[in-house]
Amino acid sequence: MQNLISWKIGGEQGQGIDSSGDLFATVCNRLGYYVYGYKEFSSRIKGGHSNYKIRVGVEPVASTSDDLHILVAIDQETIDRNHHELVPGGFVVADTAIGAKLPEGRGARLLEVPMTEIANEVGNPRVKNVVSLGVTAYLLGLPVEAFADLLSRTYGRHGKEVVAQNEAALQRGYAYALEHVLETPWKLAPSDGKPKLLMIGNEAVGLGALVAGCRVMSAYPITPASEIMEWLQREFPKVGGVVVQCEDEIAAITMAIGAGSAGARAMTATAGPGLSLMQEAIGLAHAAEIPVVIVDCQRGGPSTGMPTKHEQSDVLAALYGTHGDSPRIALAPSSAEEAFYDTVLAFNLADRYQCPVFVMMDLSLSLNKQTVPELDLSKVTIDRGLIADQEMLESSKGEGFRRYKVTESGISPRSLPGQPHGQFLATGVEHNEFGKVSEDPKNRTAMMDKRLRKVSQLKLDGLRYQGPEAPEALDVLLVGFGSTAGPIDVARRTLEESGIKCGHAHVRVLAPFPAEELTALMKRAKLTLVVENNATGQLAKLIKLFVGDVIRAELAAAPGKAVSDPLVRMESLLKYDGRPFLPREIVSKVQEVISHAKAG
Amino acid sequence: MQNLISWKIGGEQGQGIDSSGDLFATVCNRLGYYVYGYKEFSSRIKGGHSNYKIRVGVEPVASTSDDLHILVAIDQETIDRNHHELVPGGFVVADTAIGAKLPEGRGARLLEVPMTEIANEVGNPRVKNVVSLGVTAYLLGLPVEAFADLLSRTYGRHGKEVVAQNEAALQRGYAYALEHVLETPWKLAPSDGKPKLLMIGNEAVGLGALVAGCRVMSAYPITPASEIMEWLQREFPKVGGVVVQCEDEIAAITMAIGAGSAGARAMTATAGPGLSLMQEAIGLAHAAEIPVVIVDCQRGGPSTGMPTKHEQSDVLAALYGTHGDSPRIALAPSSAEEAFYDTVLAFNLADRYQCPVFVMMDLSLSLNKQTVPELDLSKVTIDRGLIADQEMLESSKGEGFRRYKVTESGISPRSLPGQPHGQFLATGVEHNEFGKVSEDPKNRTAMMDKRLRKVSQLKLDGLRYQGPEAPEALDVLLVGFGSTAGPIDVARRTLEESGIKCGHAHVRVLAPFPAEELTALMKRAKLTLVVENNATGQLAKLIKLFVGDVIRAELAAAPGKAVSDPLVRMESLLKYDGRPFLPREIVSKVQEVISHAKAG
Amino acid sequence: MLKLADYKTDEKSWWCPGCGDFGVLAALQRALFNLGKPPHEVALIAGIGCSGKIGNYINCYNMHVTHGRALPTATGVKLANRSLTVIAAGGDGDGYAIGMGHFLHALRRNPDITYIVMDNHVYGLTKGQISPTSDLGFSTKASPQKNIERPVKPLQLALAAGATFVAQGFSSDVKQLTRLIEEGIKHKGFAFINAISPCVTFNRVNTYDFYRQSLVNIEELPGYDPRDRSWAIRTVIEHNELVTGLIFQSDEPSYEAQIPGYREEPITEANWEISPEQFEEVLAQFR
Amino acid sequence: MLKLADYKTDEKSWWCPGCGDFGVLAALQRALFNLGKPPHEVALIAGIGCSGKIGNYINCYNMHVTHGRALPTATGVKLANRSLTVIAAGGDGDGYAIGMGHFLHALRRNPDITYIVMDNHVYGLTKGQISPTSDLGFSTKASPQKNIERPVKPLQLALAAGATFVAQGFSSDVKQLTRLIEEGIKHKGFAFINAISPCVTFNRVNTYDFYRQSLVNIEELPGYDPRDRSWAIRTVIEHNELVTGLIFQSDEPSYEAQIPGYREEPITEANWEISPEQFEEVLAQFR
Ligand SMILES: Cc1ncc(C[n+]2csc(CCOP(=O)(O)OP(=O)(O)O)c2C)c(N)n1
Ligand SMILES: Cc1ncc(C[n+]2csc(CCOP(=O)(O)OP(=O)(O)O)c2C)c(N)n1
Ligand code: SF4
Ligand code: SF4
Ligand SMILES: [Mg+2]
Ligand SMILES: [Mg+2]
Repeated sequence: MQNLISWKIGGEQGQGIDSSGDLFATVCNRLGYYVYGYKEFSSRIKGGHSNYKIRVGVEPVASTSDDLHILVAIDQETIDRNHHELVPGGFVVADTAIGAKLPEGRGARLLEVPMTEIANEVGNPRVKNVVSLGVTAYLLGLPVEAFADLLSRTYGRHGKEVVAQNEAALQRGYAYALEHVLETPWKLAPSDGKPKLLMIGNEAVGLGALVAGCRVMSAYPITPASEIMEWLQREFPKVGGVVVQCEDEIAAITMAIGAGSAGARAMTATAGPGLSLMQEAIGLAHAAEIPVVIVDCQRGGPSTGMPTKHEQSDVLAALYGTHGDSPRIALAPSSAEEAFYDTVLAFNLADRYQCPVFVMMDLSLSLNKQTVPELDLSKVTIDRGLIADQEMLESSKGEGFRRYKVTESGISPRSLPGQPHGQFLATGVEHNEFGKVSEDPKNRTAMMDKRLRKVSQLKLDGLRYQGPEAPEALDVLLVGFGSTAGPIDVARRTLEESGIKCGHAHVRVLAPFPAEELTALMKRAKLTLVVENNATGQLAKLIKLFVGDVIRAELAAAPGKAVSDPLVRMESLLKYDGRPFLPREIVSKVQEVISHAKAG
Repeated sequence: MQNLISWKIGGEQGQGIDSSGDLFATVCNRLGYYVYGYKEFSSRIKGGHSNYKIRVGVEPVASTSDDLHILVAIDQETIDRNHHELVPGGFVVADTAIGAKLPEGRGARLLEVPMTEIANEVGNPRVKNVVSLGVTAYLLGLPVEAFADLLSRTYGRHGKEVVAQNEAALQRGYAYALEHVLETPWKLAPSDGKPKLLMIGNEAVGLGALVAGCRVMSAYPITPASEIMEWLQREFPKVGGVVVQCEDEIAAITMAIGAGSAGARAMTATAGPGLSLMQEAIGLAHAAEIPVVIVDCQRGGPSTGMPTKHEQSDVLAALYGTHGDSPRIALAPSSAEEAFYDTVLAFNLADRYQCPVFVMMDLSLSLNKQTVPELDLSKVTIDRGLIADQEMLESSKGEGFRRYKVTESGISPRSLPGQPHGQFLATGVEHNEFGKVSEDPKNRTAMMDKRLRKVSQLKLDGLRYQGPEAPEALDVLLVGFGSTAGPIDVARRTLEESGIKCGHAHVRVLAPFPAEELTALMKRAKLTLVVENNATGQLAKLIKLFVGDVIRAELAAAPGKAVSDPLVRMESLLKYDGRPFLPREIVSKVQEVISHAKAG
Repeated sequence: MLKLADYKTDEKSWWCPGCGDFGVLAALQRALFNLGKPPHEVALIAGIGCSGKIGNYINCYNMHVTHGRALPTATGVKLANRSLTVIAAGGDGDGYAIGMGHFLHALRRNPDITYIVMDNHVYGLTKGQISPTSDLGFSTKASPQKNIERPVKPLQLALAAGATFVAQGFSSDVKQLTRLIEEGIKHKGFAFINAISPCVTFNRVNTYDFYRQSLVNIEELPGYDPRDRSWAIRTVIEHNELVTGLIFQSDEPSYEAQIPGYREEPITEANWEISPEQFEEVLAQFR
Repeated sequence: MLKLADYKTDEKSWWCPGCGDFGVLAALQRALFNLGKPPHEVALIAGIGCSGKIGNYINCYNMHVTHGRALPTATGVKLANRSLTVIAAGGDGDGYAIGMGHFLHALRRNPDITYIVMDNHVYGLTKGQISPTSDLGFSTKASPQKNIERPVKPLQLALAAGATFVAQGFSSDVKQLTRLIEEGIKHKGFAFINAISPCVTFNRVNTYDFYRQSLVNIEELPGYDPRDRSWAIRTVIEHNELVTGLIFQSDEPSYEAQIPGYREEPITEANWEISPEQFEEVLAQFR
C-alpha cells in the first residue's frame, strides 16, 4: 500500500487531457486524499503535446513529483516525452490502437488497453479517456463507484445516454485491468477521509475576494490570471458585485482605483505584461492613498515571454516598477489555502493602509489544482481601516476636511463620496492635507514621510519556518516564496532523512520584507540556499538588501564585535526554463553546495 | 573683483522672468564666463512666483549657490521669498513703482530704479526688465555693449523700433546705476575669453542624438522632457529625420522600437509617468533584442507628483520596472556636456548590445542652462555593432538566418529588413535562434543566459572620481549621480578647505553598476555619504547590492581574513522636497556625520 | 438650502486670465446647482492638463487621476456607488490622445456618467504642443513643425462609437453649456459633451472670435431632430463639427442597468458579509 | 523568379484546423506574390493573439510585438525605411480593445501601411473571452456573463476617423480578400482591411455559415461608389457592417509625404554623419 503515488495523462491539446485529469483529481479529493495537479500546456489552442500529472497522497502534497507510477498515454509522443519519469514497476496505460512502444530499461510495464475499441463499442468515441480512468481505479485500488458518481454528476446535463456511455467505458476499463493485471503494487493506503476542497489558486483568490467583500473586479484577460475574472463572473451576480472585462489593463487598474476611492472593495488581476502597463496607475493609488488589490499571476517573462510557463520574476517590478518613491505591500501565498486567506488580508491591508496591495501568485500556484483543507469563514473579518465618521466631518466644516492629515502612523481617516462635509481632492499630484495641489517644500517632505511611514511601521507575520528548532544549528537553510514551498518542503524532508539538518524559511510577505526573522534563521545556518524560479535572483536581491540592513545595523551598533555576515554564506538555486522545481533538483543542489563548502 | 557671483530675477510667471534670465546668462556666456542657471517655476502657465538664479564665474560652475549677490525684484513677493539668500553688501534691484520694502538685518542694500517709468518713457512698457539688465551690467562691471548686441540680435525680427526701445532702456538702466551707485563690490574678474556654448541638458541630448545619427524620434509631451522633441523638430528637417508627437508614451516607445528594428537610430524621451507606461515595451526591446534609446528626465514622483520640481527617483523603475528578468544599460550624465557625449554613447551601446539603453536625466540637468565647453565632433563615432553582411546571409540560405544565434558574447549579428535572405521573426515571446517561438526548456535557458551575458560582460567607465589620490585615506567619500555633481563638487572643495579629506565619486553608469571601482574608493574612506534627490535612497540600494556583492565575494574568497565592510560606514543624505541640493546642505551633513563618528 | 456658492472653493485659480476653462467651470457649478445635487453626492474625476485642474475649484468629491484615465476611473466610482452623480472631465489631449481608447469604450459601455472635454485644440499645461484636435498646419513655439495629422473629429467619432448622448457647447455661452450639462447629467447613460474652451495663451487660431463667427447652433436648424442619428452624422460632417447644442440622444439602457445581479442599492452601502450558508453553497463546486 | 512558395515557412501551424486565419494568411501571401514584393522587402508587424501568430507562417521580415501595439511599431518601421512594404496585422482584441487608441490615431496620421484585422469576435488565444466586436448577449465558458457592451463597429469608426482606405473581406473568400489586400498595399496611405476570420473553437455564433448567409458584397450594390464617403457611411450602417469589398478610398497625402524635410531615400540608407560645417551651423544657436 502506498502513501503517495503519481499519475499522469498525456496527449495532444484538445484531446480531453484536462478534463480527464480533473476527473481523476476530483475523485481522489472526494475520497479524502490530498491531491496536487500539474498541467503542462503551450500557448496554443489545439494540438501540441500537453500532459497533466497528479500526485495523490494520504498526507498534504504541494509539489509535483520527481517520479511517476502510472502514465496514461493517448499517443506515442506522450510515452517518448515522459517515460523517463517512470519508477520501476510503473505502468504505461496506452490505447492498443496507437501500437505503443515503450523504450527499454525503465523497468516499467506497458499495459495496452483497447480504449478506442471499447469507446466505439459503448457507442461514443469521446469516452476513450474514461476507459483509462477505469483502469486507473483498478491499479490504485480506488472504488470505481466514486468515478461513476462523478461522471454522472459531470455529464448529467448531457443526458442519460451520455452518462450511461461514460459509465460503461469506465466499468469496461476496470474489468479489462482486473482481467489483465494480476497484481498491482500501487494500491493507495486509506485516506484520512476528512472532507476536502479541490481548487486552483486562482479560484482561491476569487473565493477570498468574495468573502472579503470585494464587489468590483475589473480586469483584462491574460494567462494565467483569467480564471479569477471568470470565476467571479459566475459568483458576483449572486451578491450584487460587478466584473468588468476592460479594454486594457490600464482601464482595469484605474477602474478598480475609482471603485476603491469611492469606498467599494475593488481588485484587478493580471500577469507580467499587465503589471507593466499598470505601473503608472499603481503610483497614483499610492500617492492618492487609495485602497486597491492587485493580483499578479507571474509567468515566464520578460515581455510576452512564455505565457503558459511557470516563473517568479515579477517581484522587483511589483516592488519598484512605478516611477518615484512608492513603497509597497506585497503578499506571497504559497498554496491555494494561503491564497484564500492572503486575499482577504490584502483587502484589509489595503483599507487599513490606504494603498495598493499586491498578492503575488505564480503560474503553478494559479493553475495547479490542489487539495485545500476546510476553509474557516470565522477567520475572515472585514476591517475597513480608518473611515471618518459624520461627527469628525461636521467638525471640519469651516476649513474643510483634512483627508491627508499628517499623523504619527501616517494613516489619516478618509471620507467617502456621499458623506456630507467630507469633500476633498484625491490626487496623484503632491498635495497638502486637504488634497489641494501644493509645491511647498516642507509640505512635500511631510507628505512623503507620511506615506513612507505607513508601510515602514507595518509588521506582518512574513515568514513561515519548518525544520529543526532553535538553538540547533542548521546545515542549510532553504529560502523560497510562492509555489516553491511544495518542492522545497519535499526536498527538506528528503535531506533530513539523509542526516542533513535542513530548515525551510518561506517568505510569505515580500514587502515589507521580514528581515529580522530571516536574519535570525540565516545566522543559525551554515549555508543559505535561496530557491527561486527566475534568472536574476530577485528574492536573493531583497535578502541582500534587507537582511544586509539588519546585519549592518548590528555591526554598526557593536563596532568591536565580530558579527559574521550570513549573506556571505548564501547561494542561489535558480530555475527559469518554465518548469517548476522538482524536489530532487533542490536536493542535489544542496548536496553539492554542502560538499563544496566542506571541500573549500 | 569677484571670481563668482550669483544673480537672480524674480516675479510672477508670465512677467518675462525667463527671457530676462536667459538674456543675462547668454551675455555672460558670450563674454567667456561660466554660467549656471536655475529656474524655479510651478506647474501652471501664468501667475505664481517664479525666479531665475544665475551663477556666473571665471571657472566652471555646475551648481546653484547658497548665496546671492544681486536680486532683481519685479514684485515685493520676490524680495520676501528670496532676501534670505543675500550676502552682506548684496543688492536688491527693485522697480521704484512697487514701493519695495527690504527686511532688516541682511546687510543688503535696496536699489530702487524707476523701471516702469523708464520703460514708459522709452515708449514700451514691456522693456521694464531690460532696465534692470542695464543696472546689472553696471553692478557687475560688464560691458553694456554686450547686452546691447544680444538685444538687437534677439529682437531684430520685431523691427528697428523695438530694438531701439530695448537699447534705450538698457542704457538708461546703466546710467541710472552709474549715477546712484558709487561703488560696487561685485565686479567680475576677467574671463578666460574662450568661446563657450550655453544650453540646457535637454538640448545637449538633442544635439547628441543628431550627431549620433538618430533620425527617428517619437515622444509624447511631458515636463521636463518636451524640449528634446521640440529641439529635434527644429533640427531634423535639415537632415531628413522625423519627429512624431504620438498619441501616448506607449505609441512613442513602440514606434521607436519599430524604427530601431528596421535599422534606424531611434529614440524617445519622457519623464516618470511616461517611463511607467513604457515598461511593457521596454521588455519587448530587451527580449527581441532591438536597439532603442530612452531618455528619462526625472522629476518629482511618484504618480504625477511634482511635475516642475527636481528629483532623482526613477532609478529603480528604469532598472527593474518591467516584468521578468531584463537587465539594463543606463547612463547618468551629470552635466550638459556629458549629456551630449552620453547620448552618443547610448546609441552606440544600443546598437552594439542590441537592447534598450537609458539616458537618465534629472530636472535640474534637463532644464538648467549651463555653460558647455566646445564640443568635439571628432570624438563622435557611429558604431552600428554587429550587422550581418550579405555573404553571411547568403550562406544561411537553406536553413534560414539565425538572428538570435547563441554566441559567447551573447551578441548575434542582426539582419535588417531589406537585406535579402535575412528574414526572421523578431518577437518578445521566447524564441529559438531563428526567432521562432519555442517553449523548449533548454532553449529557454540558453536564450535567457545569452541576453543576460550581453550586459554582464559590458565594462564602461562608470565612475568619475575627484579628490585626494590613493593611497591617501579619505575622511569622507561623497557619492552621487546626475546633476548633484555640481553641489557635491562645491561642497567637496569647501570641505577640503576646512581640512577634511574629502573624495567625490560620481556614478556615471547606473547599470551595469561600477561596483569594483566604487568598492575600492569606499574602502579608502572612513565614511561614505550617498547624496541623492529621492526619499528611499535608490542609489544607496544599488550600492548595497553591488558593492555588497564585491565585498561578499572577497570575504568568501578569504574566509579567515578580516575584510571590513565599507557599507557599514555608509550613510545617506536624501533631499526630496523638489529642490536640488545647496552645497552648504552637503557640507553641514558631512560635518555632522564626521563629528558623530568621532563622538560614537 | 443649497447655494451656488456651495460649489466653489477658495483655491486661487491656476488658470490664465481669460482661459475658456472658467466658463466650463461656471457652467458645471451652475448645472449642479440647478439640478440640486448636493456637493457631497457629486464625484468629479478629472484628467491631467490645465483642464484637469477643474477639481481644484469645485467643491465636491474630486479625483485628479493619471493623464488620460478619467473615464475608467469614473466608471469605477459609479459602479461602486451608483447613487453618486459622476462627472468626468479633461482636455482634448487627455481625452482624445492618450485617453482615446477609453473614450470609445466608455461610449459603447454607456455607464451613467457625464463626460466634459474642455477642448482648446492644444496642450495647455505642457506649454502649447499640438493636440489631436489641432487644425492641419497649426504650429506653436513648442511644436515648431506644422501639424500634418488630420484632426480628430470628436463628434463624428462619438456618433460612430454608439454614443447615446452627444452635445457640444462653447465656454463663452455659459447659459447653453449649463443647460447641456444639465441634460447630460439627467441622461441615463454616457453623456458626452465637447466644450469648446479657448486657450488664450497658446492657441492663436482657435480663438473666441473664430468660434463666435463660425459656430452654428444646431438646435436652431429648422426641424432638427436630435433623435435621428443619421441626421446628426450628416449635420456634423456638413458643418465640420462647428455646431453647438444637443446633437444626439437615444434611450439605450445604461451599463449599470444591464449588469447581471447588480442591485439598486449602491455596493458601498450593501452588507458584504457572506453567511456560512452562502459560503457552503459556494464551496460545493470544489467538493 | 518569385514563387508563391517563397512566402511560406516550414513552421507547423499552431492554429486550430478550420481557423479563419488560414484564409487570411493565404490571401496575404498571394497578394504579396501577385504584387511581386520580394520577401525581404516586406515587413509584417503583428500583435498578440492567435491572429498575431501569422508571422510564424510567412516568410518576410516579421515582428511580433506587445499586445495592441502593432500599429505604432509598424509606423516606426515605415518611417525608418520607407521603401519597405509594411503590413500590420492582429486580432479584434488586439486592434479594437487595447489597441483602439493607436488604431484611430494611425487612421488620422495616414502612414503608408496596410492594416489587416483578423476579426473573429472573440479572444481566441486566451481561450474564448468576449471581444470588443462580440455581439450583445454573446457568452462563452470563459466569459460566462452575457455581453452587455455594444460591439465596436470598426468600419464606421474608421470612416469617422478619417480613413483613406476601408475594406472588409471574409477569410473564406480568399480571392476577394487577396484583391483587397493588393489594393490596400497599392494605396498610398493607411489601408484598413477588416478580415472576418471565424474562430471555430470559441465562437459558435459568428460562424462561417452565419457570414455566408449575411455578408453582402458592397461592390455589387448598384452604382456603389467607394469614393463617396457619406454613401459608404450610409451603406455600412444600413447593413450593420455586414458588407465585403472596397468600402471607401480617397487620395489624401500619406504621412510620409508631408513630413518636413523627409527624403525619398530611406533613413536607413542615408549618411548619418554630420560634417564639421553642419555641426558649427547647429551650434550657432548656443553661442
Ligand atoms: C503619462 C503622462 N504623459 C504626459 C503628461 C504630461 N501632460 C500633462 S497635461 C498634458 C496634455 C495637456 O493637454 P490637454 O489634455 O489638451 O489639456 P489642457 O492643458 O489643454 O487643458 C500632458 C501631455 C502626463 N502628465 N502624464
Ligand atoms: C498586455 C497584455 N494583456 C493581455 C494579454 C493576453 N492576451 C493575449 S492575446 C489576447 C487577446 C486575443 O484576442 P484577439 O486580439 O482578438 O486575437 P485572437 O486570438 O482572437 O486572434 C490577450 C488578451 C497579453 N498578451 N498582453
Ligand atoms: S495655458 Fe491655455 S488652457 Fe492653460 S490655463 Fe492658460 S489659457 Fe487656459
Ligand atoms: S482558438 Fe479560434 S482563433 Fe485561435 S487558432 Fe483556434 S480557431 Fe483560430
Ligand atoms: Mg487642450
Ligand atoms: Mg479575436
